[in-house]
Amino acid sequence: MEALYAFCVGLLTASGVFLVLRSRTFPVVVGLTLLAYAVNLFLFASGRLTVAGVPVVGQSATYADPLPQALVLTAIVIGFAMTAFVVILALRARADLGSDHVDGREEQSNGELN
Amino acid sequence: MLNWIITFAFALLCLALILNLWRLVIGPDASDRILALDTMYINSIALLLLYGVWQDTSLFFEAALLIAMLGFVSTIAVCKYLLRGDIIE
Amino acid sequence: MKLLLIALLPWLGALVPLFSERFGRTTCAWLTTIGPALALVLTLVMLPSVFAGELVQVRYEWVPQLGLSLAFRLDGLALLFAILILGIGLLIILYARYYLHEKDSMGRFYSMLMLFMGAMLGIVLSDNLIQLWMFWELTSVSSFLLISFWWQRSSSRKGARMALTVTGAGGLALLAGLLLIGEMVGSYDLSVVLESGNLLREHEWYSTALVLVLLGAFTKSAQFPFHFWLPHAMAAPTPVSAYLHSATMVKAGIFLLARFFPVLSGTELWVILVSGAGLCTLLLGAYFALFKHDLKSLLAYSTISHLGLIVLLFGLSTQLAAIAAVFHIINHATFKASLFMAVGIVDHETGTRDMRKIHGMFKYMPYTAVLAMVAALAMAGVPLLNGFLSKEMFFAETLAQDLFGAFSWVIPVLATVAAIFSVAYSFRFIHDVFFNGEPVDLPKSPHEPPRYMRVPIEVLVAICLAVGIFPGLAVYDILRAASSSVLGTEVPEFSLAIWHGFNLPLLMSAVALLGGLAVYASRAKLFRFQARFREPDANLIVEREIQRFVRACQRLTQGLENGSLQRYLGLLFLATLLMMGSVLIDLVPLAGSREMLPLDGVAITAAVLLAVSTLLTVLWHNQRLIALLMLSVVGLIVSIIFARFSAPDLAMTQLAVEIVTIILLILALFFLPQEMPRESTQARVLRDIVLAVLSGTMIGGVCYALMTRPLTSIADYFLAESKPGGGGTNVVNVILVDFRGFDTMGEITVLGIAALGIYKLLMHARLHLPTRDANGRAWAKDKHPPLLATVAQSLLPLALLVSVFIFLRGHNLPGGGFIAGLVTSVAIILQYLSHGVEWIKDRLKLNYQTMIACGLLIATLTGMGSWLFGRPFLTSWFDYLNWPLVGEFEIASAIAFDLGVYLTVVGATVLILANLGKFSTPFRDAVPDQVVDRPSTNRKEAR
Amino acid sequence: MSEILQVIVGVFILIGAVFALIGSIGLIRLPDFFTRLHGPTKATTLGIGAMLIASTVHFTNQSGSLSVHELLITLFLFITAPITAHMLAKTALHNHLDVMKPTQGQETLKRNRDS
Amino acid sequence: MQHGVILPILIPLIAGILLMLPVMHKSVWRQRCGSLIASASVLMMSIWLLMQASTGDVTIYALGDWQPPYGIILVLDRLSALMLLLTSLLGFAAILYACHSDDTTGSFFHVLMQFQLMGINGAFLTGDLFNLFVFFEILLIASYALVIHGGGKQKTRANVHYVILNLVGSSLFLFALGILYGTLGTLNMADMAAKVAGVPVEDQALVEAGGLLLLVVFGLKAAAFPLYFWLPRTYSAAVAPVAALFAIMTKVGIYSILRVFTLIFGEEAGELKDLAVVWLWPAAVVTIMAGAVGVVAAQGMRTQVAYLVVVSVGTLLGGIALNSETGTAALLYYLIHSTLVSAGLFLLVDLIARQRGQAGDRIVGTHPLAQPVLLGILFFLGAIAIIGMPPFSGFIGKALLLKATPGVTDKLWLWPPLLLSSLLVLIALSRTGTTVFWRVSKGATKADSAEPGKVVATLLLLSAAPLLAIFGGPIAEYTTATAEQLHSPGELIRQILPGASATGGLRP
Amino acid sequence: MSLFRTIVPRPMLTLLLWVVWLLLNNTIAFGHVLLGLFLAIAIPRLTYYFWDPQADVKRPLLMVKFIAVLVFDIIIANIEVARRILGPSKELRPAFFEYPLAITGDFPITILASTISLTPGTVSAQLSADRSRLLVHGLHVDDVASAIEQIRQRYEAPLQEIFGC
Ligand code: NA
Ligand code: NA
Repeated sequence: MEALYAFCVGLLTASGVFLVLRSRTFPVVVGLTLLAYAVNLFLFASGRLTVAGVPVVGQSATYADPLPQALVLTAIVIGFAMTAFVVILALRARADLGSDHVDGREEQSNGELN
Repeated sequence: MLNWIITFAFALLCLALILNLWRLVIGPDASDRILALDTMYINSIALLLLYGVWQDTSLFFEAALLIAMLGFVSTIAVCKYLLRGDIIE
Repeated sequence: MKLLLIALLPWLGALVPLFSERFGRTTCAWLTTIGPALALVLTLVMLPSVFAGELVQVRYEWVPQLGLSLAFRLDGLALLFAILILGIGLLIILYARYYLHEKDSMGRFYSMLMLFMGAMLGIVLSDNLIQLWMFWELTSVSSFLLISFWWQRSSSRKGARMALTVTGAGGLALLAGLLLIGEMVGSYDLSVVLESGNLLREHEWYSTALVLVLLGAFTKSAQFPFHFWLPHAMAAPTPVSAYLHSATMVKAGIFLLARFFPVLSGTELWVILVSGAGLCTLLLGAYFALFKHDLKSLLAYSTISHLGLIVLLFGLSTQLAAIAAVFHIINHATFKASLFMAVGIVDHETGTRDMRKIHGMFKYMPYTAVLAMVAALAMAGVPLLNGFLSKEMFFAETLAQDLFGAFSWVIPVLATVAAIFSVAYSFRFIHDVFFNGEPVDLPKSPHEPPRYMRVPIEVLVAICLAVGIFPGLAVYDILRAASSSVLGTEVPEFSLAIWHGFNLPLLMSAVALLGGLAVYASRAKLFRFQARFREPDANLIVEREIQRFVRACQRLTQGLENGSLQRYLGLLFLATLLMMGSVLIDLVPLAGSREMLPLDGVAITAAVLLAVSTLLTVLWHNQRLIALLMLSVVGLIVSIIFARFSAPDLAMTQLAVEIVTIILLILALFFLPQEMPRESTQARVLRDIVLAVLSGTMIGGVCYALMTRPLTSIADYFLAESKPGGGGTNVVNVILVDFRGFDTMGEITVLGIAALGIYKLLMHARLHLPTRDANGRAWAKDKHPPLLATVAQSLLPLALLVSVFIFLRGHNLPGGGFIAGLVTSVAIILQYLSHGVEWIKDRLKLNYQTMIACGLLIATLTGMGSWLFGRPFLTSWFDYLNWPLVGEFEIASAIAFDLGVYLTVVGATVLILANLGKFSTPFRDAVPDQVVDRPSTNRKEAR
Repeated sequence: MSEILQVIVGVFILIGAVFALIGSIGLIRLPDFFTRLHGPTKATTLGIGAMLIASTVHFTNQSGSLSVHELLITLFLFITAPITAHMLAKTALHNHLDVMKPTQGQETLKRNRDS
Repeated sequence: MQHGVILPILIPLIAGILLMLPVMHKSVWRQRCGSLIASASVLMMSIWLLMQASTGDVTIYALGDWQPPYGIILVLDRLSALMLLLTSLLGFAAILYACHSDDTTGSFFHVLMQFQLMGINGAFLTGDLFNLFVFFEILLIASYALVIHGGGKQKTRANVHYVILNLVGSSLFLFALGILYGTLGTLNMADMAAKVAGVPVEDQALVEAGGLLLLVVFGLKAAAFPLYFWLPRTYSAAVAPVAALFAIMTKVGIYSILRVFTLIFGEEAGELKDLAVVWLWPAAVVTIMAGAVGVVAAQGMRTQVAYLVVVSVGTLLGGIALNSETGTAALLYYLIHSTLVSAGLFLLVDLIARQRGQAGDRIVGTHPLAQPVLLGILFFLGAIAIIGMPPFSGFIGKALLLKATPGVTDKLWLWPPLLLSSLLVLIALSRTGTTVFWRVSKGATKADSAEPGKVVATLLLLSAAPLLAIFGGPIAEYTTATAEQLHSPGELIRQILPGASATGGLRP
Repeated sequence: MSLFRTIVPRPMLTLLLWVVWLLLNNTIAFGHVLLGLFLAIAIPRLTYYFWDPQADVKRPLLMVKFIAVLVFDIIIANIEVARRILGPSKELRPAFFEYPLAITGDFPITILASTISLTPGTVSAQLSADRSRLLVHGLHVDDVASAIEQIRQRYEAPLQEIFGC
């Protein structure tokens, strides 16, 4: 199970990284979201995986580590705030700069600048 | 016995989810995909409920409730986008 | 104490002219002299004790960690220089009173001059290496200001910059050198350093330190190959040139050589470097001086040449050579300063400094002419003048040295050659300016200058004569005192007689005199010869080189930061990969010893769903809506994963946030371009894939490694304390509102700020409003489908009820303020979706901004409430009440805190989404359907 | 007693899962969007319903007191599922999606398509 | 005053909240008063805290009364007190400056400013690594909003890069947190430090990876090569008071590196000691040189000052790389100097640009300024200080750093870039100064004089240059004591966790 | 009565919320009964303005019956649809038809439309702008007229009675 989980985290990371490296704001935002998923799963896994151990006192015999859960919760909320900001910023950039390119310009005819 | 049934039910639900994904992938139209996604949400509710029964815990009930109550909002939003572009006007 | 006063007086004096300028030029000048005059008097008062061999010191700690103290010493060398600086400085002040034009700001000039004087005095009096360096740099800075006194002139600015650059560079090298010396010695006190000659010379860092110190000295004293800045510093007013570029600042480098002579000299390296540079400079300066038509340039090159002479003497490293060097310092300062001042008078009176125009001045200003000629003869080394004496000593020392074995004779020969040119340009100066017919096209008709303008020259020329005729009487004592500091030992016997009998040095002098006359006589041929070489203008060259350098820097900067985010991100990932990879190589074996969970079908299915939808999100990222749908699947699966691994709170939060995020992205989609952008180049895609795969592999690997290793964490404490200490059974929630409530406070603050920021972003933003959908079809007309509207209405109360439910149970079971807040928000957003902004505005009088503020305030006040009980911020409190019929229930401060969270989440979420919806709507109705995408009109956020 | 309840739970779980699957099969099998729309919106509501009954029975049995909050999920699904279908149908109409050949009332459809 | 430690966080928070309320928000006057009062009181508070910390005592404030390592704690030691004072000084000056016009060119200026200060102060105070992340996010989100204050294409363009890079940075931070929690099982930095040495050999690589990932994150905030590219555009685009406050933002990165790599991976870290040094050296050297080249290349004064910030970051990194008490003491002195002076320069450049009409901050000749003497003297002072020439603070800072460089190898690393960069900056700034102040056309100025409040704010910051030099002794003494405190993490660990042995044993 | 109406503007809603609260908490403990009542009264008042004037349930008992019929029909519809789904798709005879609405008011229309969507093989696709016709898609319709009639009989008529419109 752990290997599968790690594979998913890795895949999400890779996909996030790839999309973040695109040149338009929308895929970048999507990439950041994927990266955030990867981060959350990763942080969550730092408390190890536990099945049937919801950390509610009195509900089971063994408990999952509650601390990473709380951390991920905080991370999700902060991530949401940040995503919201960057999305609106992308709109603003498009409005101000007339392009949704992350550099605020249209690419030159022979492809992008490196 | 119940465990066997639950395992079997899990298998059916997984199959259902895979089929949903299949429709989501092949489309052909955005509407089909939205429908597939919506179905996926509903199948997830079933999955969560089944999981609760299996684990003997009702702690996942609220999660299922949340999907039932809110899951359709994003579907509506996408539909509205396709219809009107601006979803809050 | 007196010493401190001497050092500080010029600094205090710098303020005087600023305030006294308004009282008139003469008053200003006189008042300005008070400081230096007082300092000079104080210095002279200490003369006897210094002659007696006493060392006056004063020291205050300043920055002990740096080894920097405010420390001054007055030994013979310092005394000599202090007298030169103060004495000539006073004369310059007097001279400048008449030299400066009405329009020139006298206060500014004097003030800067005093600053410079203070800095220069600081150098020579310093008893601390760092402090010495500090004053050293201050001379560079203040001379920059003085050179650029006429800042309107391009040449002034350029000359000043060049001087600053060259001397500044040297200064940095000097700093390094001094720090090295300090470190070698273990102290930055000059007194200690001067005791440590052997230690220094034998240290492995000796050569490095020496080179660095010499770089400082050579740049400052315009030694080859750093001489080029000096002629361009002549853009300064002549008093400045007379002071800085003959008597004082350029001597700072010389002073440095003298200062460190006892501890650094005597080694082979010293001899080669110092005498080499000195010799080159001596020849070069003397040769070029002859060909300068500009009076000040001639003097500038002559200065370079004489400085070279002094440096060469120090380079010879013998005791007598050092004494000769000190002697020539005095002599050069006097005759060169007076020459500069004389030239200043000529310039002042004729309006030009071109020797091809100025002729026959003897007729117009005979008195000045005599003074100038005496000084020039001193420069040429004519007997009965001071220049002759030190030059004789110089010749003697060149003969005495034995540096190059069989080729040692080269040095005296070259010295003679230099002297020949020295005589030649001195004669040229005398002959061209004061005789040689009538002047040509002068802008002004010349006459004698004001009386007091000549006084400084008279004083200096008198000294030239006095020293030249009665050397023993005039300078022996001070020379002896100064030399003793330079040598650091007993001063050997030396004689300052005019007549040493017929000897080789005298012959060399004679050869020089006659040769000089001969050279001058054949000057026409020489000038023609020299004219064949285009003379490089250092100003232009340096300026051009600097321009080229600036352009190169610009290219480099642009090359580094091409404004491409993709590159910056790529570098970020690359750096991460490199740094983490470098240590993760050692991570063997990857898997740890922890027992793993068994795999099952549901997990595999979830993984397949996740993998496929993730990959398709990537693959179809240009089909934006579809990518979004795929992203939703990923979010859904992630929340199911959370549920699976015992985190219902997370599952719910993830779900709710997911929905809000998708709504947000769909909102955004409308305003983003719908056309598909060009694909990236294949190379770029390949690069990104490599980066992505490596990143994914690494993070996945680390994740796996972590999960398979056992962990001892602080979690047990939370599980144990949750109920008794936090009053709740849902440990995650108790962590959020209690154990780590501070994090949560921060988190809702982030949310609140984000909402404000987004509001700011949207204000006055002119968003693009596409009038057709991606297929080119017009938008549907049905704004708010009635069925949807009705259902949304019905859901609102239900959703609120569920919110309350989730909110209240959060402390003990999955739920809590955050999720409840999101549920409420989604319900409100649904109203916006189905009814529109106007409809809501009429019905909901909520100010979301106030709501956020209230939420944050409640959370904060709850936290502060614990102060009343003398406990730290956010200390929780709970109790169980037992009411009849109702039964036992809990009240807890955490609930109040959670209420703050709830309000903030609702306020922020709705503010974000509703605003985005709201800002476009008024425009949209105004846009007729036919108008295609309007071009963006940018308006500032400013009102 | 609990054996019988277990059987009941099992049966309802099975019904739920089967209907959920059938709904999803419909999503794949049916030929055009409008027909596909029927599958999930109905089959899944029943699927979930059955699953909820199973859950109710199970937890009532477990805790000894009646567990009926599962009804709420049904309530919400009954409210939301039709509106989802409605909005999706509207979208399909707006986008002029093709309908399968034998569909009756094509004229009606054309009339109702969003211009 | 037992709650004094938390006030630098709470005062701006409450001020921000109150200013957000419509009743306060609608009146510019109330905004200004509230903002100024809040920042002035934080300033007072910081001075008091500095005095408290200067005794050498470490104050620990356990939030929620949950003792470390379980709860979040605030730690006031010499370093955090120093950073607090710097921040509040900067904040006060920036707000004072903004109160004359900049705060009305967009909404929520003062609110965001207060939140920004809260975030920065929190980052300096917290003793918990995850809490540090939270405060990072607070200061970042506030800065995202502040960058676009005033509007305009440049700001938007710069902000897109700034935000996206930092979002990725935040993700990396969380990865690092996950790794460190997953190996050490705790979040309190002192507790982490106590546990690091006891990490089993097979887990060491993981902990190292976590530490290095943190270095990347902090390097991004600090603007170290190759992660500084966002800085010049962002800082030069932001309005002056914001840019001035941002001068401390890079120092948050520096602070974090210093904190984490002296505490967690410090003297007590056993085999994991000195993890960062290998990477810090090249980063420092290249950052210094790239920054200096940027200073030379800059065509606008704002950009030039922004690159000066880059240079100072490189210099500070070099100081950290020295990894010694004297090195740290020197870098702290330099940090105080460079923060205040570069912030002052941002304000000054704005004053200058406003008097140059069309030319703005571009380094070209134009008509004369309205206040050439005042601004000229201030520029001269600031330039000399930042170049590192005497007699102002810069030379003491640089000389301290040079002096703190021990062996030949370290000297070879640090001396050439430090000295060379000084020379390049000297060349560049002398050109800028002579061009801006001296290459002016004849004729009268077309601009008004600067508002006195703005001048006072600028003076407040730039006066640091002479004052830091005059009082160099006591200040260096303080930074030396701070460095001592930092380099004996065992002390701190024992104070925070009285039960822990600093050799890595786990508590019962 | 008017005081009651002031406190409880929508009795049916209040009742519904009260029941939902108790369902949510899975309890009939007195404390929750009380709290639920409070919320059931408070929330409608809070959201009062969000309700456009709507037809209210006039005949609650009939409503109960209607729901029972509906649940039954849903079960049947599901089996029916399941059969069609699993059967050969060639035999499908889908149809679009317009259902002429007799019922008025947005809320009743919504209930009707939802009912149609939930029951045998029909989905409400579009409501005409004048709210007089409802476009319905049937999965398998043999006879359009009888389908319309069935809707009218089984759902619309009872709803008209319930809401009195
Ligand atoms: Na939280
Ligand atoms: Na809108």
